[in-house]
Amino acid sequence: MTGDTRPRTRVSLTVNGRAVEAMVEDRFSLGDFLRRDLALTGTHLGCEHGVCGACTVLVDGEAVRGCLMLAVQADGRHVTTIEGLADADGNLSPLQQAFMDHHGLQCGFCTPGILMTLTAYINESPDADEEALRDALSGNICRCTGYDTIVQAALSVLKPKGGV
Amino acid sequence: MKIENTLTVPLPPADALPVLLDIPFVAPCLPGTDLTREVDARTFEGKVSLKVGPIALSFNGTATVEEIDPETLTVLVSARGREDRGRGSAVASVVFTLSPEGSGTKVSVVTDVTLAGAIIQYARGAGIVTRTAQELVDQFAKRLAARIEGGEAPDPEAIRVGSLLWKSIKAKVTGGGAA
Amino acid sequence: MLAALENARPLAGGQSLMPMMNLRYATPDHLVDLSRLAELSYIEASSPRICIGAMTRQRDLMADVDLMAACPIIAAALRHVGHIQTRNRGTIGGSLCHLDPAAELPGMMALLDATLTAKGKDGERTMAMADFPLGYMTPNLEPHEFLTAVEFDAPPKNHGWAFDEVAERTGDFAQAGCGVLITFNAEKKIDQAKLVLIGVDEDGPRRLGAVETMLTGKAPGDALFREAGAMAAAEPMAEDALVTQAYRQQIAGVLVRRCLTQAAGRAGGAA
Amino acid sequence: MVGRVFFGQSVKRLEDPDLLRGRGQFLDDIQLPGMVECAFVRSPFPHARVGAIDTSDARAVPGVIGVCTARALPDHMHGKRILLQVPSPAITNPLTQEPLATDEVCFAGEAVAVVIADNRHAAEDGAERVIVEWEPLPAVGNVADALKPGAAKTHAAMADNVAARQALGYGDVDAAFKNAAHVVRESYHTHRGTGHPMECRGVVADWDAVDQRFRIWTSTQTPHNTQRAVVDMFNLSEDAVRVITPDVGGGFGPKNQVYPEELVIPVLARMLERPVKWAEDRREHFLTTTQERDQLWDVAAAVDADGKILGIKAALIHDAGAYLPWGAIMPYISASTLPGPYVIPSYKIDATTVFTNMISTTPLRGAGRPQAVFAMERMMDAIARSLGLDPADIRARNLIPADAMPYDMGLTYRDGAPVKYDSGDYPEAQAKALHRAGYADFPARQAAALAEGRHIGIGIGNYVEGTGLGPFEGATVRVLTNGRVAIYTGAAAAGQAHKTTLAQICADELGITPDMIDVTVGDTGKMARGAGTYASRITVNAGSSVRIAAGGVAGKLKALAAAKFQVDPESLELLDGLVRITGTQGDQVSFADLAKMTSGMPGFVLPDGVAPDLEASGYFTPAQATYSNGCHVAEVEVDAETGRVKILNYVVVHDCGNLVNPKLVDGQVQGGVAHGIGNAILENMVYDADGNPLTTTFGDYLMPTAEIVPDCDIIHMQSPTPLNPLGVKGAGEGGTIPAPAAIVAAVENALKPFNIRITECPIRPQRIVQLINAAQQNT
Repeated sequence: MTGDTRPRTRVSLTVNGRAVEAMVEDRFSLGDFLRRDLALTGTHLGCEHGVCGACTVLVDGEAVRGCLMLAVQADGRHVTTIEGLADADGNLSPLQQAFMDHHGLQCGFCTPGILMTLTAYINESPDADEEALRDALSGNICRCTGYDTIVQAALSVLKPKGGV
Repeated sequence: MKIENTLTVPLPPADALPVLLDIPFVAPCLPGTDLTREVDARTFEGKVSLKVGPIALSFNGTATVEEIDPETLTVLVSARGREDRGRGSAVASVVFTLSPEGSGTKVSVVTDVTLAGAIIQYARGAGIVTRTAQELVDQFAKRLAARIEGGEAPDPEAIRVGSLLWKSIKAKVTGGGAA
Repeated sequence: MLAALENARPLAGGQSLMPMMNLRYATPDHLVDLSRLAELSYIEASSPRICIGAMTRQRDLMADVDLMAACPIIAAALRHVGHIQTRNRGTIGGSLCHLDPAAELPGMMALLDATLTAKGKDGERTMAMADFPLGYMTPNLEPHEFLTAVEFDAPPKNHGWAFDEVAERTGDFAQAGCGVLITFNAEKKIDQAKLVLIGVDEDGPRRLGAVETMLTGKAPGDALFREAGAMAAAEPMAEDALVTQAYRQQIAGVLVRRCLTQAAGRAGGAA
Repeated sequence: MVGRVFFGQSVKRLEDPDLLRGRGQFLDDIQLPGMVECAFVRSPFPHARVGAIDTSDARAVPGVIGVCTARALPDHMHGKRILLQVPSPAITNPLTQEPLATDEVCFAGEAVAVVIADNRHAAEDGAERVIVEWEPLPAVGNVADALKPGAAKTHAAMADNVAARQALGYGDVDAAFKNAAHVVRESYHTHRGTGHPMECRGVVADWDAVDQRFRIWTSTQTPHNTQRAVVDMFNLSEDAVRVITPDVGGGFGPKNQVYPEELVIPVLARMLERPVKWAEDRREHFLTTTQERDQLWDVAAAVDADGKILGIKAALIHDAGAYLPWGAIMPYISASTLPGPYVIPSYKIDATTVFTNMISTTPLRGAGRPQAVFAMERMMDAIARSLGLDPADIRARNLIPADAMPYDMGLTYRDGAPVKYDSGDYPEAQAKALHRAGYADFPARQAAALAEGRHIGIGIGNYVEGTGLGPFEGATVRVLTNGRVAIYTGAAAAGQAHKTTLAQICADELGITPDMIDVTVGDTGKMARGAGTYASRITVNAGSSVRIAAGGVAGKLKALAAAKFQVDPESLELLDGLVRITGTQGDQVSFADLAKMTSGMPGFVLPDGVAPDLEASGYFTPAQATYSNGCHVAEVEVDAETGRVKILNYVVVHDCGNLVNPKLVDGQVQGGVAHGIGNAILENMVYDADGNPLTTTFGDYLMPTAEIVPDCDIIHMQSPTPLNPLGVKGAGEGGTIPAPAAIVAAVENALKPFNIRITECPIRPQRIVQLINAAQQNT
């Protein structure tokens, strides 16, 4: 192999509360960067054309597709991934716990993206009803569950009394 | 995909036939075409560049005069190309059939294009790919007729198929009205 | 920078270009990231002339209270644009320049007779939305140019509006979509009707001028709106591997009728 | 806590704590030192001859390490094809794929070369620059064309496109048709779709040059099949090939195949002497992962004056795609599933399997059954229509009564045993479903809706499903010296929560909680033999084998403790990791201590008749398949102007025998219905007439999303099977199987005023509008 000419750029950002500085290949998506350079493999790539939602992460608290954003565009941003949802002691977030209680997952591949989508959505719309939740979930595909247990898990967190 | 066109040229068939066999003369009439190498008298290498919306495609390949039948005044040209970045392949056969029309010649051009690969594995784009191919062949026929008539070389630049289509659609909508 | 680079493309929110790059359909050598141009992200919707920066995100358009009050159809259309995750990144300028035949925002700009401002190496120029699409996903922009802003007159205060589309799932590309703005005069006749179809023409949104003319001055009603739907359904429409022209024509006609009915119901001074 | 039982409880899943934290280990998460990555060069043409391949440009791409073509593979691989998984005498042309195509490619996406680079991005750059001289050949792009005279040939060297012929039947069909009061005939067409697990396929291989053995990680449902195929391709001993499944992000059938990449990646690892990874992307998945469901049916029913079926005659053309990796099983299953829950006195079916220039078809959730159930249930509706009877009534008249169980249908199943329904109450299942769906007052609701201009409809789908297929599955249960219990089984998991289910079964045998059990699934290094996860067979087979193995370990624990305490083993009980004398606070010994003693502790002497190590293995070999059944009732609303369908209500009555974990079964059913909804109204893998795939993104191939799939109302009936010690039947596919039939029937029923007939699925809005328009033009 002679002279590697693949362009790289220095980025500095915060990932799950930790400052990260790295040289990243310009063409890497944020998802590529998280998985390949930071070994945060909880963010999954399911289609890489922006439909399945498995790669959803939070950028400055908002849900975005990890496959449709370049890593260099995350420079200076705060990124949260599935690895950052549980607290420092490893306790599951209420939403994660609700997924466990309701069997909100089967194979678990789409689950990180769904948890990130719902985490942001519930934060922004704590009064959402089931129809709104299903609409918010329309950008995440799950092939295993048929969605019902996912919706029930999310509703249990939304409802003041049903929450965990 | 079969695309049929006719053009008329102001030469009798016997004179029109050699013109069609002159690939360096004919090829540039296909918009975006650039001949790069003459392999032999009947085989040429070249490049066809075009743009379908945001997608710039560039096919490298060869064109060969396969058959000339002076009896039936038929010429068969085959062409095949591969998109530079492997996004597709194209294989085309073009049959020119000449027949006298008045003092000139009517040339029927039947182009059979087989496209394969990523460029056509996209259902929503199927309409535009068909339209683009049709438009390219239509343009080819028009430019060839013009070249034979006027002699000047056509604009070699890769066309933006979209802009050509815009005009044709506008004409269709304003002129044609409701279908 | 765009002018200096070979095969360069501006990247706005990336929600349309990135999938094409990931699928290796689009292969630019350079991307110029516009998302850092904070000055291109703004919404001025409190005056009769609404101005929106090209890098304003779809999310922000949906959330803007003034825009919602002045021109609610935009938020209604945006509900059909992709999903939360893409609207969080996707911009109005990016959607306009990508010019997908089924895209809602180009349709809205066509409906609102917006004026677009582009900036390039020779400075700024403006153009009507009607002159912006040159053909299939081909905006009227030179390689060195990018959009900076769109502006349009807020529809009259008592206007009626409706947007609807047919897609098999939420967020899918519309097989056809329709937007309607309508106002009535003192006699409760249609003062002005504007209609746009999306997803039916490969070259961009299609305004239904003849239908608009036909409607003007008439009293609203089911028969009239059926006639409008039939006119729309008679237009030539695109066909692809999955959706035939005939189906597009049928659903476009249905959407026109339904949207006119809904818009008329919402308009002040309606019959 | 005595008497605590986990079997039958909805315990939380053991899989979840890692998966919820992003700590799953899926294939693409594996990183080995020095690992390189791959991209394949794939045919753009559905059918072509492969000419010269120029790799020079590709080799110059930054990051590219090498390029390999079929001719560059080791000699022993030349001319060799992938092992046929399910041979059968019915197969006339048992053709499987080459690891890399040498001379001819037969579907768009078939690989001819592979580029190795330091990352996937660079490998794809390289693949773009490999220049192949293709000579396109005529192609078969449609199952309907394959048998036409003068049809193109899928494989240039074959005389025709026939891959297999099968004929099944019993009774005197001709007499039945002669004596029939009514004969009803219809043709049906079901279209291709695929499984689309959210995780695509992938392979990592590592060659240990010191030990001369492979470690292969692959995202598969069937690691032992992969092992067999690798052993066959490389002429190795099984000990030299360890196949490991990491966490698998969904399977649904297509991951039970052995794919070319599972042979190419290992050979590259051996040639390069470094670990190699290939992770399929979604576009490749659309092109190269197997699909299913394209079938053409002609069905005729002979019916007596009372609406009782006298006989069925059917012909079936099944689309195999380009190759036969899994043999001709699906058409056989289709043919043997058609009669379903009904008394069919005579039956005759001819099934022809044909090659086409599209990716091969292999079992996909339901495996030939959704099509057969669609054909049979549509025929039931056609008979009802033709006789002027209610669709529920015509079914009730023909359902096998409960007291006829066990019921010998008269056919031989794919496992060679007779199709003998073991248990179930089919009439009761339908009655319960109709009751819950409010079927009796539906006509009133329908009329009321119609008065408002709304079109609502209801449809029924009954089915019987052979599950829990053999030949066997095995499990080893071992008590570890730290007191925890380990289960090893060859059965790979892909989201079904095998670990949880098997731990529940084991926990009850050993008197411990499931969280004390660690389950290792799908590792051929840990369990030498296995079949895999398909045919809804794991709870039946692996579950039963865990019960047997755990029982063996329990016996050993008691024997050891009995020797230690000098008591009768019968007087001992197992509780919370201890063996103790029943009912007393007396002597007790922990599992951990017993495990240490038996693990080779110097000075410890094993009691007579007790083998070393606290371990036992069990294999369960079922005598025949066990038959699950159910009834689905769908209620839909159709926008007759646009053709859009909304599912308003969905009732499932489901009988899979005893339930190990009801919530897990509900999840399988609900998820299965979602897949069935896709098959009914959304998912269609479209090819053009030449075999070019057109729907190759999730934007064009529509998967069901959260706003499409309703919350199913699931009712469990439990008819335990006598065929296994747990009384369980398979549950993984029943949600999918009757869904297209029920939903399409509901759509048709909703459009009753237009008098249309729907004989295909999926049925999409455009097609609904076309059918309505056509019907209106005819009137």
